[in-house]
Amino acid sequence: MFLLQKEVLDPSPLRRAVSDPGHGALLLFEGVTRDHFEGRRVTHLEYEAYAAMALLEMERIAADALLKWPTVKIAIAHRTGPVGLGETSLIVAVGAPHRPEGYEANRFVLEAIKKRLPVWKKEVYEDGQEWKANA
Amino acid sequence: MFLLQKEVLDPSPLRRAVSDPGHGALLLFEGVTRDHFEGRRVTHLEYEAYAAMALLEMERIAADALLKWPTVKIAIAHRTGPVGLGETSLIVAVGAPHRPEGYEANRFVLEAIKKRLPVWKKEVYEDGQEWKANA
Amino acid sequence: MGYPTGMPTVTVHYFAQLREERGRPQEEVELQDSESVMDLFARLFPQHTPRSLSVGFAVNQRHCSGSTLLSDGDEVAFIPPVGGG
Amino acid sequence: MGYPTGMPTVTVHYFAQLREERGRPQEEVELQDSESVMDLFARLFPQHTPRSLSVGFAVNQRHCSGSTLLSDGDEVAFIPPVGGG
Repeated sequence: MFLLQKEVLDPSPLRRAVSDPGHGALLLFEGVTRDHFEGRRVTHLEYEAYAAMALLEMERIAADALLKWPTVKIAIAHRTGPVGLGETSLIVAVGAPHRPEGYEANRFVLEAIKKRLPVWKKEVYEDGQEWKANA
Repeated sequence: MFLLQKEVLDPSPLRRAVSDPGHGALLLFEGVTRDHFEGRRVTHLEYEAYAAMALLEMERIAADALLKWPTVKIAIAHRTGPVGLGETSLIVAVGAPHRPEGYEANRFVLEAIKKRLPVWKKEVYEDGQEWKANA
Repeated sequence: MGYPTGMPTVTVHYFAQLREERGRPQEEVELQDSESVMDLFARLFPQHTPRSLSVGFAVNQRHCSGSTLLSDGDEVAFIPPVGGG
Repeated sequence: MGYPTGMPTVTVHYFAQLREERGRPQEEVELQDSESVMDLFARLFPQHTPRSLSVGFAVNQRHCSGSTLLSDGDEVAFIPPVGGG
């Protein structure tokens, strides 16, 4: 399951999508919008996506992870448009037979997203705004 | 928040307990009961706890993690009694300013739980039962 | 040395296979002189050694070594290999 | 060599600061001979170098190097440093 949506993200469908009777571990990462960046107060964020390619990149990233951890299941959802403080902008869900591959595959997917997913973040401050790239 | 309960585990209150306006990452681990162990079909599991000490150990494990990652928040819930297949037996929730400490603290807590938490698991098979220790 | 008015006792908790084997979840046990938690285990489960079961120990709800000496009123638990998670 | 009946064109997508600077999210652009995606960027944003913006490239919805040659009908995107997550 790979989603890009303007609506609030709900982990439940992703959780279900990666469930499997043979799995013992479920790892859920949520990226949440913070209230400050380097001391500046953030009022909200806006995500812009190259939507068609972003969905393809989610599939490609998951396929790369499955080459390394063939027994896991992966679901990814990213929010677009304005996102309020404390809201979830990204969910990476990984179901796995055992915990090590759960943690590792989840982290692998997240790092690839931060690097490759064609999505851009604008931080809106009380006194301005800025496009913020991942470090 | 540290819980030991017979009722079905719900991640929502743990998620809330580790939320913080300064956090950008939320890591949720769920341990789920599998349908087999080394080829034997499991019908359900039963967890037995040394309840008073298990809650103290959850606090001690979280305190150890906070020494290493002072900015995270941690919540732990473990189920006791009979647990059906595919149900969640354990939740470890970690909120963190950034993802690396989120993943690391969550994994640290989980490994400590597997080693130290005074909780025992009986696997019930179609043709018998067995107390299973963590590897 | 005076004689104590009551023998020193500890409460012992059993879990998992040890509870099943013992047939009860806990009991009061009178202490012997300078008895460690491992000594007490050997006395209550002469058929086992702690090593054969990989059993650990807790006194007053804290993990401890087998050489920990017991005192009147202590809460003792024998900890078979745990399986939480 | 015959003359083509229509000039080869590509669709170019702009995002984030490049979209704001360009004032539109996409447009059709006529290709020049043997033009790479980096050449096209230099033609459309002469005030920038790809390196100064750390801009990357995608052709037909796949990340690619700047030296990728463009063909009629390609979907081109300039990819400023991403910020998803």
